[in-house]
Amino acid sequence: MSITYLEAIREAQAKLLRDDERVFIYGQDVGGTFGGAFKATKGLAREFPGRVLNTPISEDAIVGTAIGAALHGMRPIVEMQFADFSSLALNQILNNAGTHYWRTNVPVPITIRLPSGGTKGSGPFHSQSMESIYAHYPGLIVMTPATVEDAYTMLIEAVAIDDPVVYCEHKYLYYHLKADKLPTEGLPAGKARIAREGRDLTIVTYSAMVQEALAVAEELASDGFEIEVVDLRTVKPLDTDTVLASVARTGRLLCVGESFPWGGATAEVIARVTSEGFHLLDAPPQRVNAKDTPIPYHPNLWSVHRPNAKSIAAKARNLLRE
Amino acid sequence: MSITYLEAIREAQAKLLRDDERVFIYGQDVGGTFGGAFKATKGLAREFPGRVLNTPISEDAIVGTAIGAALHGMRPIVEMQFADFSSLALNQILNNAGTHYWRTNVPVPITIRLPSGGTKGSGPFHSQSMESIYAHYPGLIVMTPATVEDAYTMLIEAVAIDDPVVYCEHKYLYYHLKADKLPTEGLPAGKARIAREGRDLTIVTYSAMVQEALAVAEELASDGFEIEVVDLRTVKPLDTDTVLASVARTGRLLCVGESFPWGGATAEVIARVTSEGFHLLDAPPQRVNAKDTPIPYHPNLWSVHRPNAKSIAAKARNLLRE
Amino acid sequence: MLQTAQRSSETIKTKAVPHERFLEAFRWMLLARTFEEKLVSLYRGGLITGGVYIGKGQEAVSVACGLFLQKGDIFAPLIRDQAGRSAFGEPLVDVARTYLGSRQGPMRGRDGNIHRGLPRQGQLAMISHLGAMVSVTVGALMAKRFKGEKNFIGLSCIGEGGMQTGSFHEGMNLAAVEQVPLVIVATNNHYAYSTPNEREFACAELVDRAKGYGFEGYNLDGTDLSACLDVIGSAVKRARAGRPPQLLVASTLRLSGHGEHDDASYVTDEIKREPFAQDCLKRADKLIVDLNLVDAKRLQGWRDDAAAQVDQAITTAQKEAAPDANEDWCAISTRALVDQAQ
Amino acid sequence: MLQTAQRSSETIKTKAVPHERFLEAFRWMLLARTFEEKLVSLYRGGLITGGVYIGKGQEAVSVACGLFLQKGDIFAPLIRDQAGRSAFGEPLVDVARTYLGSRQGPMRGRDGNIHRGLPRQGQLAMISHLGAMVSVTVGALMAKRFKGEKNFIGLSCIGEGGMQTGSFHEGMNLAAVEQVPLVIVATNNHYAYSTPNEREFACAELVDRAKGYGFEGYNLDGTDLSACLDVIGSAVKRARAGRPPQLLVASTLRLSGHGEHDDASYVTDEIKREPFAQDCLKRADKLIVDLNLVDAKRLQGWRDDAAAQVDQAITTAQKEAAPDANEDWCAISTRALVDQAQ
Ligand SMILES: Cc1ncc(C[n+]2csc(CCOP(=O)(O)OP(=O)(O)O)c2C)c(N)n1
Ligand SMILES: Cc1ncc(C[n+]2csc(CCOP(=O)(O)OP(=O)(O)O)c2C)c(N)n1
Ligand SMILES: [Mg+2]
Ligand SMILES: [Mg+2]
Repeated sequence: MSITYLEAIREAQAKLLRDDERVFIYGQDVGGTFGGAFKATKGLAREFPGRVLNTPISEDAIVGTAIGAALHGMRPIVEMQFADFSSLALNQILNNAGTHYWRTNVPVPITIRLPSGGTKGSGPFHSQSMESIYAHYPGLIVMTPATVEDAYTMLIEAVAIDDPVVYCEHKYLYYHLKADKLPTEGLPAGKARIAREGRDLTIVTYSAMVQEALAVAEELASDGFEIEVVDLRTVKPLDTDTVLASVARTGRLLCVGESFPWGGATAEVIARVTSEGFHLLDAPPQRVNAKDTPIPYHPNLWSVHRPNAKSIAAKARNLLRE
Repeated sequence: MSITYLEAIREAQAKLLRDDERVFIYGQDVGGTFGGAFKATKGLAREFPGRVLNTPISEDAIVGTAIGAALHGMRPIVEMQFADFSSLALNQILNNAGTHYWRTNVPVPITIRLPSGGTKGSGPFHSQSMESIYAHYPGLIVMTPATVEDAYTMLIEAVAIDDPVVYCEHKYLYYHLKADKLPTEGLPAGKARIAREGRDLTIVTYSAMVQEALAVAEELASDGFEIEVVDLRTVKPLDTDTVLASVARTGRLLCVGESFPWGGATAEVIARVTSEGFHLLDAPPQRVNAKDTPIPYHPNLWSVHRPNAKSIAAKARNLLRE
Repeated sequence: MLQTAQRSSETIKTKAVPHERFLEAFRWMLLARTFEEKLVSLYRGGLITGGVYIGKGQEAVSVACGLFLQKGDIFAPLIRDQAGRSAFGEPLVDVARTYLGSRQGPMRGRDGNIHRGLPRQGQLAMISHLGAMVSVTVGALMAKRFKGEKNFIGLSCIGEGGMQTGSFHEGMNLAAVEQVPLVIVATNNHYAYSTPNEREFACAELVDRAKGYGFEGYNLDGTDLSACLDVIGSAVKRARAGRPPQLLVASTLRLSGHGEHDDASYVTDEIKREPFAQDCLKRADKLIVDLNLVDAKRLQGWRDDAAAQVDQAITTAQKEAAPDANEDWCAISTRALVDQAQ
Repeated sequence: MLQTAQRSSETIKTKAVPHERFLEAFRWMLLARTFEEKLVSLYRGGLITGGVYIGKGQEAVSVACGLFLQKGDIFAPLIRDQAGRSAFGEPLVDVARTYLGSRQGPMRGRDGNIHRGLPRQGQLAMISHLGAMVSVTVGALMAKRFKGEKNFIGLSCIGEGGMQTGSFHEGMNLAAVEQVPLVIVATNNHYAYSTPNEREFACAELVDRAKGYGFEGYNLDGTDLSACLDVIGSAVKRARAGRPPQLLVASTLRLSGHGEHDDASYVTDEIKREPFAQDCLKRADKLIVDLNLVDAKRLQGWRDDAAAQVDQAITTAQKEAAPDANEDWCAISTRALVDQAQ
């Protein structure tokens, strides 16, 4: 048997619906015989009648409704059709869900699934990675699973957590990434994972870029370099300890993220490492991000816009030379 | 004569309306005899009939309308009643205004004024600093004036610029900050300013925190330290050159911002300095930001939540000791 | 099912509203007015930080919102709903605590003035962004249905200004799609802050929007307590009986500034002479006197009682400690996850 | 002014629409259908990257949207508006270029498929976020009024799904407040992607929303070209004449998947038998034949011409170069400001 990243997300939701009657799924096209634009909820509406519900095209109200339901005992999972459309629910996410516990002492256990990141030909409005926006504001946990196993266990954990979780699943991994079977347990949220050990350079990354980083590590291994790859898993909370420990071993830091270059996860990691572990570094920390333009439609442009094994490897080689 | 930061904003708009018939002002309560929640447009509706227009409570449509008007030859200035409410216009700002030029080759010359930042007793929804959200996405210029003079010249420049400008004016400075007269010219957008020269430590900051940084510099001067204060003026584009040149002189970097701690302008500055000017640093770069919770209502809490001269000075002293 | 009707009820002599209910409502209104007058004087004296937003002129609508709700119902009050909040069960001392920033208040000094709530008791804590609480109410009602609860309804308040937000539209539409037992009480007080109706909407009647969503819609005179009790009470009954969601649009004038920092000099004299500019409390008071429902002494007793309650609430809250800045500054409840690095 | 009316026009024999207009519209529909069939086959053959979204079954509504607009007007087409875009003047080769990512297209490979526009010529470039383009249209009309232009109108398209967005509500309301000459053409094709009307809204008639905004509202049969020309043409005329904004709601069925990746297996057989499921192009074609408006040979000539135009557009675009990744990657026009550090 082999299971994809997308199937893991579907299986996690099936399990959640099965095990916890407080769970329901809410979003555009998630229900009926259709099961979502990416089929992440395929079959669930039939298996769990009345608990997988289609909504109007009303992102703000979808999240508002989930908040209200969560306040009164439910554990809603919201699917945004694309992460990009969550810009319209952002106010409810940041200002309502994100502030509620701190203001009232009553937590808001909602999980918002954001199909994120670029795929070929998807263009400016179906390719965005928004984790840095959500992580900037207080009150939210922001997950960015990079493996089939994490996609599964982290979604289950997201629903268990009493706080609002923004779960950024990467569309590029949906079909590309496969595992033999689903795990029974995983690392907890807030813990980074050493995806590959090394001692010459640390690449800190998350989501689809973990695969690119691993490819770079493989490539550079043939040149005799041992690259350590840290998969952040959750960009907020961010596991500074694991990152620092890795940099302590390698002395070199390269941060890679698929979102836009100004601010965001890669800047945050560098700011933390340099302020808390400055003397661990033998060379200037470096970043690779997407370019500072909207995400292009044409594959020629897109393949250059997003970081990839080639651009990451180039940066890594430079850094190893310093 | 003496003129406040708020009056400078009003005067800039009066001048713009006078000099350029393409300019109009659009927003909640900006018109009539009222002239805006903060009176930034006081008297303008009478002086410029039909060009200072009240709107319904419809942030998304307000910005959408401004975009449409800009595409057809106007130079709209949008006033958000508070920056915090721009979360509801964020989709139009990021995905419509921010992408339009790159997609179509037709620029969108709108200026969006965001009354930003904390003041006593304003609480979670009337205190936010959103520059880091807008700067993260491509296609926008994000201004954060810290002086009366900049408030004036930068607003005039914002309207002249063909691209969308998010102009973050700080509410705390509205009445607190005064100048003798209005300047006839200023530094261009994208250029940082050395607000005070020094050679022991560089504080990089912007908006209301410039005043706090200057107070810290003054305070530490009596202990014999010379603090250089860099006012970024625009957080995007960000003037890395001026920052690096300052760090080259002082060897020490402290970044201060009023927005939330994860990501954002302070992380971006540190990431740039450490990746491009690592060897200029004699000590780990440090940050002071607001705390990672919503912005509290009670003055006791608020005064601790936001960075201030005391917390900045403490961090600066530590850094000078390293 | 979709008709839009105009109801009016000139006096309580219509028998639609029993005297007891009317008098009970009147006392809540009195309490709210007395309390808010006190808040205003504290604010003027510099004893309240931040803003003070009062419901003067809107107490009749508001009280009717709170009065017909029961334990198990969901109430989403807004800026001008002191009367309704009290009638629904919010302790006055909690309001005082919120305005004065006591650490013992429900918001513990973290949030102030109108942004308070008791979500566990069904009173939602509004965020400032208008329109946002409608869908939250819908979600709470869905949760109750999921859990098999019975006989609950939700009531969400809005101003005519807030009706123009996208969030309000989406929430209202979703309520109809989900067929939850929701009553939306909109108060058209003719201004959103300084902006008059002409710059807010261009339809002849806001209540005409009901039909376009599948709501039942009714207008009401917000200055007439008896009408408010009748129309809002009936809508609550219909919602409980499983009818479609209800939209009520009350007409009033805000008899204060937008907040106490605002002198409302933009309110025209012309509008102040409109019927909807009447003071609902004075009208109710006059009716009580005219119909001799309660004698002067008892009425005075009620006033004294309101003043005493207000004094006690304020005095209690004023004695309480302010929040301690040495807290752990953690915005999530799952503390084990908190990022130690920040 | 606020009445909501039902119009129907069974055949062009009503004389409301002259033959020439009908035939002209038919040819645009034919061109759109032919072109989109070609796109579909290119997509199936793997020659188009990304999505293909077609307007099959909606050409009659769409063409009527484009046909009555003039130079100086503003058109905000949406997903299914190939016919209207062409009728308004969008060169077919530009569409081909956009789908094929030619660097010579208006979007230069940066954006694809339906997200194209020619803003300088009055055809707005939609973003995906539904509802967002209504207020942009309002703003463009305000600009024209500010500049003293005359005799312009704007027409903004939307699906019934997009009508539920907050953005749409705000845009529509603002149009009424600003009293701009706007026509909104909503097409209820009974699905938003896979979601049927029951989960989208709960009102009896979407057109009933018109009144609640101060729009004039009309229903129309989107499968009847003659009705589309009549009702949309009349609304455009009213808008030009200074009447309040117009909301038209057309009834159709999407005769394709949401996009070509979608087999639309969720569309029920029952719904496929509804009158609104008729193919507007076939209906128009049949009318032409039945009334013998054009002889078979001429009709075939039109078909051949459409095929030739499509071939030429595609062939031209296919020969053109792809965008060059060595561009300067700058999202703002004020290049002097560009941050050199990134
Ligand atoms: C989305 C949003 N934009 C702006 C504001 C700022 N604001 C607070 S109250 C108010 C006016 C509200 O008017 P209305 O809804 O009619 O209520 P009223 O104050 O008249 O009771 C405004 C504009 C807000 N709270 N929310
Ligand atoms: C705000 C928003 N949310 C989600 C989407 C994703 N999406 C694209 S088209 C579509 C369905 C649109 O339905 P409708 O408006 O009825 O137009 P139709 O496709 O039926 O022509 C959805 C949900 C979107 N484009 N915008
Ligand atoms: Mg009002
Ligand atoms: Mg549709």
